[in-house]
Amino acid sequence: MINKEVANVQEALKGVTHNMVFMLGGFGLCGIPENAIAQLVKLGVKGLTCISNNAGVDDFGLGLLLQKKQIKKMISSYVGENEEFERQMLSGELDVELIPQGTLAERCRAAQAGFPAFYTPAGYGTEVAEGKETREFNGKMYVLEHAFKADFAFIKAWKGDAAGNLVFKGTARNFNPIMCGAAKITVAEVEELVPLGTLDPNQIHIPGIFVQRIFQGINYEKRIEQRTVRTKS
Amino acid sequence: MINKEVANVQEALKGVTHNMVFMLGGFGLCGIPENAIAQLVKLGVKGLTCISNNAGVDDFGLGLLLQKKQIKKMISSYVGENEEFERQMLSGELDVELIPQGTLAERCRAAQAGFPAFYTPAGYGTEVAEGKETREFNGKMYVLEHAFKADFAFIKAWKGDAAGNLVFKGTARNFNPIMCGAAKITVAEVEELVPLGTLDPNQIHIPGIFVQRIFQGINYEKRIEQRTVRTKS
Amino acid sequence: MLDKIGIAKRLAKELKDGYYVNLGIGIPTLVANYVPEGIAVEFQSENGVLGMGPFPFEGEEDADIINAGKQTITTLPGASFFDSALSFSMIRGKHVDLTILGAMEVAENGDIANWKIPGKMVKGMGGAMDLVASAENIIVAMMHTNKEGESKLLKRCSLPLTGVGCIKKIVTNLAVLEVTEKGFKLLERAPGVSIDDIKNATEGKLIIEDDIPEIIV
Amino acid sequence: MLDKIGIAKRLAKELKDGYYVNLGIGIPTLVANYVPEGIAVEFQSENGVLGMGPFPFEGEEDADIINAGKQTITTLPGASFFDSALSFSMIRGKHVDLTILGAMEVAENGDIANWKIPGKMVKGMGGAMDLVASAENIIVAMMHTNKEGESKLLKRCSLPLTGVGCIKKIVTNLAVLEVTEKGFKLLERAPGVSIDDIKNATEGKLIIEDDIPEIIV
Repeated sequence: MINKEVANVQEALKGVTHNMVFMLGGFGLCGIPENAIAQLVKLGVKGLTCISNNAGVDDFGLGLLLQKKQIKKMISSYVGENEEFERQMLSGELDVELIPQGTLAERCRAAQAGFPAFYTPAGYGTEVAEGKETREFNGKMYVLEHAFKADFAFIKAWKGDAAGNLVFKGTARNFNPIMCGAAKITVAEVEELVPLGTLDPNQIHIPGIFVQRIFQGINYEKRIEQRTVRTKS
Repeated sequence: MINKEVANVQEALKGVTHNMVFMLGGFGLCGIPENAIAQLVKLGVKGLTCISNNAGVDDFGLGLLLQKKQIKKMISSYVGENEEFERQMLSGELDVELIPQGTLAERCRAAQAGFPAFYTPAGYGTEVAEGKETREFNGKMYVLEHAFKADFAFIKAWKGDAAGNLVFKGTARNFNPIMCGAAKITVAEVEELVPLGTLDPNQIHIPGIFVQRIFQGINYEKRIEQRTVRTKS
Repeated sequence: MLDKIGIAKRLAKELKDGYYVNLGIGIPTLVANYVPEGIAVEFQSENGVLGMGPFPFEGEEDADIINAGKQTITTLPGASFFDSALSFSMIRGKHVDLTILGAMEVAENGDIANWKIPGKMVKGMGGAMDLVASAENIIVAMMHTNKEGESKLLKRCSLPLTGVGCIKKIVTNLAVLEVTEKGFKLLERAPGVSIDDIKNATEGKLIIEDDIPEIIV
Repeated sequence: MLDKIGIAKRLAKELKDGYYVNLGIGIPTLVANYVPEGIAVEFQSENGVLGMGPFPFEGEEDADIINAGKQTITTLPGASFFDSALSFSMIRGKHVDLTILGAMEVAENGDIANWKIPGKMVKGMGGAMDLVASAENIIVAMMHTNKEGESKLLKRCSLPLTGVGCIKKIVTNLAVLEVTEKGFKLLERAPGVSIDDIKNATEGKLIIEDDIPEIIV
């Protein structure tokens, strides 16, 4: 077994510097790498490009990095929950590239899987396709999209082991598995680091080969963005 | 819940006719749809095109269809275990298209995922790339490959439920999950059809949306091709 | 005229037995509450869940189980969770049978705009561009006019597009319309709404053939 | 001269701590038996398993757990199973650190042929074309000459290619060679094998610089 375990978030983020490109898992605040984000704030690295489906809210998730103006560019599909984000974007402080969610997902997966480019129908005929190659297949138009390139991928998983194997829970899975191995270094934080051999080999969502560093995360807040409930009658 | 359960293999293969294109899961004899293959022999449909990583052995797997000369064309990556196959190929009775295993896998996945085409490095500079578009990305050459089109996909899973959710076991997983939803109709046979709600939603390998028909398979032989063992000392 | 609930109820009649359905944020989300008796449908949410159920009971909400609107949800027996790539495989691969989403503008050629107002509002397209570029069966649910009373059914969209020529049907507070090669074909009108009301609220070409029945919800 | 075991033992010295390794059928498979003490490696098989262990004990073989050679295997703690798409994501995405495979011919420019003899033998390429087109670190394990005594290290491959310019190193029964821009650079010679023996058995350009040490296995 190749051991990927590191002691803590400090060790896990070694090598992180200014002006890097990061991938961050999560959808909304669900399944975000809370420990890695907190450490990025502490490190104070600036000029960052962040590939993440959303940009957090004002005081949580990537919003924490936006507050400190550490992010130079966001590559996302939806950013509608963050006033500071909107302010920085409209004032021109923040560069924003909005791309369709499925394209965002597949550009991660292409990086993970060694595909340089693929054709997708999403965005054809819209400003998303401007300047991009388009092409017809079987009577339908498609846009050529390219694999992302990133320095670090920050992943949040439910369970993991020292071999780097990961299991996700519910919709906290989202972009996390497809960002694993899509950057030069993949750092996974887990709610529960379990002993080797505990995870069923048949039920591992991401094999450890895609993960370079794994650590036991701490103090998860797991904030709920839209608490919707029924009352028992 | 949308019910995909059918009573038996006869019902599951309704609509199968001559000259159709099939996808069949399995690697070697591991994870092959034994019930569907047996029924195809019974139905006597001919002129078939079969997309499958291997072609079985002389008296099992797709070899059973080859014996009866039901297959017109095989699309595979490796066919080295079948003498009747070799005879038919060399005599020109059987049309054979050999493609790299990773390309075979991704052409299935592209069909499942609605991608018309993708660029892969496999086969560049070889006869596999002859007549195909090639292209440079980041200083490396790639070949344009297209999604498969098939009428039926025949899938073998370990467990499944009436919603069509599937779980695979060990290396019997192989091509099975990525062929689900890659043909017009996906037929899954399972060793164990479990009650709805029994499978952990977190641990379903293929959601039922990719499966049109599911049935409880019978009489699995699960033949071992290369029995390699140690003796206890 | 229909209210949001009325629009949702009328949309629910578009559900057919065996449909996998993706519901957008807003009015479309309400459709899940009015599934006709006797048919089975499953709801997919593009953040990675199939087989969504109702909201959880108070105290039972789970931060790890949400829909694309970031709302806490539950799942029904037979549900599954998956990653974002497989989720869009379902959408792009045409495995989702029906998509219902909101819009800011729809044009008579089937174009839709619903993600950006240049200089004013830029929330992003989320999964909408994948949905409209992929699905065969897309219905828009929206008010017939905007807050300024201007028509949202236009000759040409003025806002940045989400997709081209992709909308087949529209259900508004005033009417049900089909997008045809000739323009918006009026199919049904809301209770208490006249043909003239609809004409006045529709900038794009409106096609009226035969009698136009009232929407039954 | 090395036998197959000797070739496997020499190849095992190419393994480094932390390597994920894909071993082809034949001699490469034997390498797993000679992993140097004190290093951790994991073996991937492209049919969908990472963390392969030894063959099962008699009676414990499982038809659902095989390697790419269709042999029954076991797995070690930390192993995982996955589908063929994810398996080739590992390979194509350069997550596998070392690939060792057999060959029928290797050319001095790094071309390899190992899947087809036109008119005679057509077994197919399996995963070999993906492996050689993707991996950065590919070693060929083979006999230096074929059954007819003809060199398998050629100026140009005569058989249909598996990949172009992709082979970096070759371990044969006679020698260890590096593929360089100038040709096959001799690195080591097998015990009891002279430089002349290697020259005679090598059709492609052979580069001999300095002293050539004997292979230690």
